[in-house]
Amino acid sequence: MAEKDADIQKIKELIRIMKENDLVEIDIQHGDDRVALRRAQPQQTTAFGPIMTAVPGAGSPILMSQGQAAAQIPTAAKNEGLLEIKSPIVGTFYETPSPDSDPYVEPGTRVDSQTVVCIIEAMKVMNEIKAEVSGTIVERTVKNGQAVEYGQVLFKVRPD
Amino acid sequence: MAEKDADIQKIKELIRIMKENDLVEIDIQHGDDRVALRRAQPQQTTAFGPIMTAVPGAGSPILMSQGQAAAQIPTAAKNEGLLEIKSPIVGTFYETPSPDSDPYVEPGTRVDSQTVVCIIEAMKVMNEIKAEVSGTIVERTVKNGQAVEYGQVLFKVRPD
Amino acid sequence: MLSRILVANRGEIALRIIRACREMGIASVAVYSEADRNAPYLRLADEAICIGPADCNQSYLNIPRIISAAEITNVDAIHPGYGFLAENANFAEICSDCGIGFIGPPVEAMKLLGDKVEARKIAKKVKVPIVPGSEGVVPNEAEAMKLANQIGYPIIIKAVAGGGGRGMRVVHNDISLRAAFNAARTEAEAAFGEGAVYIEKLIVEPRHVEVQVMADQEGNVVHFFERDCSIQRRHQKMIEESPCPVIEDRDRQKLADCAIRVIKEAKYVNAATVEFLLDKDNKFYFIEVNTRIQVEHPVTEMVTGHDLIKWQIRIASGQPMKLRQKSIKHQGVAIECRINAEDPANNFSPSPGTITRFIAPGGNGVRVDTHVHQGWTVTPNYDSLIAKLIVHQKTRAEAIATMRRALQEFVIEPIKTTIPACLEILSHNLFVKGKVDTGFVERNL
Amino acid sequence: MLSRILVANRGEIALRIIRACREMGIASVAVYSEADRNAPYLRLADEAICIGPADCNQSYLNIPRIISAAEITNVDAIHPGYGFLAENANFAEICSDCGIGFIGPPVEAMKLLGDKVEARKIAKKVKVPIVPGSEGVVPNEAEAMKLANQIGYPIIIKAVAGGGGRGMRVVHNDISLRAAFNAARTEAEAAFGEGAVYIEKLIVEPRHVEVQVMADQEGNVVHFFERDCSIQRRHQKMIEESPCPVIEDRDRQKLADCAIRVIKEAKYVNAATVEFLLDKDNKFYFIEVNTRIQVEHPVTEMVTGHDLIKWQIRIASGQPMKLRQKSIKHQGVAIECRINAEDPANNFSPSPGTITRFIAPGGNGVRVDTHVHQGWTVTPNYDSLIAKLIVHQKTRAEAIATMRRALQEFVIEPIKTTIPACLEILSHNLFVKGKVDTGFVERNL
Repeated sequence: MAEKDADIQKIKELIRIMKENDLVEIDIQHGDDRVALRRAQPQQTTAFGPIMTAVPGAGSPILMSQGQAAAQIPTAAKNEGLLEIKSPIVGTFYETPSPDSDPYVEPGTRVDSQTVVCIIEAMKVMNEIKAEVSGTIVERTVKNGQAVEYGQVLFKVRPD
Repeated sequence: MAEKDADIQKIKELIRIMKENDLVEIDIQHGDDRVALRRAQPQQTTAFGPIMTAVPGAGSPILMSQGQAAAQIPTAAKNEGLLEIKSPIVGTFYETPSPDSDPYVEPGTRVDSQTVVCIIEAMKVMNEIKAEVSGTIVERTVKNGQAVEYGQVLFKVRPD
Repeated sequence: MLSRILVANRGEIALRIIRACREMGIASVAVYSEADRNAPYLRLADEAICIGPADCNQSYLNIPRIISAAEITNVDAIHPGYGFLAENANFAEICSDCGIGFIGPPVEAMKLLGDKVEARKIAKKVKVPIVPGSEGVVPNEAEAMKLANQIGYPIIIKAVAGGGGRGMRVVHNDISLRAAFNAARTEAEAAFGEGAVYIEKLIVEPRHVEVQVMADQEGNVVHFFERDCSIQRRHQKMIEESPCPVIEDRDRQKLADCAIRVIKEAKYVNAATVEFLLDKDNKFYFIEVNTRIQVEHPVTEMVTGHDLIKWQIRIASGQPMKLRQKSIKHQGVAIECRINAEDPANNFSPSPGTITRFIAPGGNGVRVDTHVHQGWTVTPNYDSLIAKLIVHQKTRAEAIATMRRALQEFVIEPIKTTIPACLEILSHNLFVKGKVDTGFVERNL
Repeated sequence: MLSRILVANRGEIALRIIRACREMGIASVAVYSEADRNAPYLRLADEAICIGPADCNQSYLNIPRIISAAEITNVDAIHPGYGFLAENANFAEICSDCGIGFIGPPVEAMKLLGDKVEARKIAKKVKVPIVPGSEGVVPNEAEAMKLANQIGYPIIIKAVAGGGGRGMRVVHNDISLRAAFNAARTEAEAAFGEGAVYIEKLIVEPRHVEVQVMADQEGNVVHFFERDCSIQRRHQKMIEESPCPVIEDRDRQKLADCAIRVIKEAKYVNAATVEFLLDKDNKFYFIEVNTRIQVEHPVTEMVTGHDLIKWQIRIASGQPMKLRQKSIKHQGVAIECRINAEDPANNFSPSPGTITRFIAPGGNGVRVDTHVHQGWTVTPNYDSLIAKLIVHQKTRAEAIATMRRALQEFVIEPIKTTIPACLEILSHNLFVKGKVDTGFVERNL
């Protein structure tokens, strides 16, 4: 959404304003128009670094079913810097090419963009899913045979 | 959105106000009108007078009829520092004790808390309204014979 | 027809009356206290006048200020809504003295039926069954004792001027009667400024069933069927429905006839509700008349298709009803849940605060009457009712299903509301079967 | 009865279907695009599945993804709502191949009636009046010219596969026919991938009147009376009402009978709308059948008391209707206004944005169907419909009064909506008198 770019612009502008004016807090709400500013207390004296590093909630949690939604929120923090392989379609996830085979990939497997990492079955068709990124598989985040929705994270990858 | 630019402008203005007035917090809400200011803690430097005396919009505009509401907003700014004599009841405002008399007060009249400034007729009873403040009448804000509601400003007074 | 009406109330019922006026092409004047200054419904009135500070005694209960507001805005009449001044005969009298119409009953009828002892006498006179009890005020403990033994325990002591459960005591034997009699008198005196009490036999586990009646100035009286309001907590109704799920058509007809006889005998005009208790054998007993429109009137509007507020206004304008009883049909089932800003998990204590998220239910069969919205602040100054949720369906089972889904989709945050309590009741096996009485909530919630 | 339904749609109609499922005790599965991820109605479904990015072609119009979602959630059936895949016979066929129920007509009936030329043939066969015109596709300009002179100008050229006014041309004489014929073919080819066109006589200043029909799998067919949808802008309906204010009961009966004959002949099952034009002499002409539930279905629900979505689900479950025609009563008048995020002051251009203030109307006689709330962001990806406001009253005058007050109290800020345009129409002398036709909006707004 173009709106997000506008938001970034606004945040940058606000941070500049905060720094120049020694503000420690700005709080804006549009629904019912709130503005809240806070300047540094005198005893806090000098400068501090850029406070606004991690913007939380950039992607809202995926709502799969009421129960699961909440469970997926907390992973963000500890996995900082990891890449995600997401499902490009809706279907059923399989980690192996056939029931008796070994998994395509496991934690520790090196992948590049062309590596097939799993199969997703949709409408009786087995779709091979490629990694699209390079790195090392850190975690599989869905179970074999599990239904996955569009955009659902399948693997986490530590980039090279 | 143009609204966002307006926000930036507004914030700059608020910062100026904060600096000039040594405020550490401003909190404004429009939906249900909130204004909250916070000044520096006492240990910060020494005392100054209550700078923000006339907080604009502390009382929202009186909604008499749809047309009039808006008209009453802008007067706040130019009348900074003035006191207001408000109607304590609902009724009809008369500036004179009887049709042929002179007005109780006019711009320039000195009043003290006991001075009768007008009559408000409610349920056929003539109620003498006292100034409750001391100072000099600057302006009468309602017309003779006009219906007034509870809390409506009748006169503005420059305090001694 | 009246051309300009002042609405002497606030919140949802003020909005309800303003809406009726708008639809009828009648100008409306809203009054408000400083606490309600920013209420959006005020802009729907043609004029809005501040009459005082938040305290009701200086605003919504302040007769001189309301009359002054009516005078300076040149209204023809005042609609009092429910609560506040709606059953205040003194206010109705002052309106009359000032030449302002009162959208409600004549002063005499209001006084007569407002006195519960007199109301009982009228019912008795027109052969409407009443709960066995004293002929009138019971002057002292000795008389009370004598009477109690005559009609048999358990009995209930009630304040003549009462309402809302105050000055009321249930007594099971001579010993507890001794303590309760004077306590009830003292409480009534404190609450209503009038200590007189009377005694009735206690109907065990009764249902509360009431008949909506409307009378015009020419003596035409019709009923709009009954409402069952047995779901109460501490004598405060929580859920109301129509029809009463347990009575047969023949009894329904009898009940309505009785209500009409009382109203006619009292020479009553405008909207009234005649309240009955229904015992376990479906025998009914008259208890009192409410001389105003009631909170739960939308239930009746849904099942009959009649706008009761508009009828009140037409009647107060002097129009004859031109409405035959048999043209008033009862269709389907309607249920109302009162959504109060109260915390069911904390003994229903008030839960004021600013509503930061508000999503009202909608869709087929759903009506919402509310003056609040996202951003509204519920102040502790007034009644905690913030919304009425009403559903209408062909059958009771469908109405319950619709109410449940509507309650489930109703979002009001972060304040606590009675939504979870209503949902619990709507899901309760006994409620679903219609097997409830006025003690249901205390026993099951 | 079906036990688990996937709702292959978004916005208010998705919510409408989820509500019906909840009330029927049927589990529902919502699908959503990334643009709708935070829609609050998703939490009312028992499950919600993301099927793709905002672009419809990759989400709500993407058949494999929707079928996959249905498969992994084990639903019995899919409800397509209106728009998107609702009239896509290929989709219905795939559902059938995959053993998933399609809550709509059989593939054959959908194909048959979806082809306007075939639909005309059916109508003609069962003696339903049709607009004079070509027997079928008009292959070339010469044929068009011959035919035009036979039935008389003005004529209208329409795409066989068409809808929404695309591939449509009005022609008043031979000269303009020459230019228009090929232009219409080219436009139809571009819009629908199929350039075939046919020709009809232009009915001057017609009303648009449509009959709601429901057919079960055993061949029972009933109608739920008609809707008048003459208030249109560029062939998009803005306001709908029932009954049609200008037709007599005898004609109403004839109209409904004609609709039923077409539906029976097509061996149709489930909900359909049979559309007619009504000329100035109140003669009616069949034009087409919509093989789905329609946006304006609540108008019919209000006047008949029947929940059409629930009927669709029951019929798709294989239940016989057990509904006699004469038990379906038409009561009062209902009107619907479509509230779109469009700016009437700026040629109805889309007005996306975040809604920072939202106060829905309520009270007696008012129904609101909306998926939006304060804080909702209207994205430019989809249809601009954000709410449907429906009123029901005893008379048309009262319904208009209620709609006006409801529109006046509806607050949606800061985006622009069609509320002011609807209010203008509701206040227009000709609308109030019921003297409108499909050109009313273009001429008067």
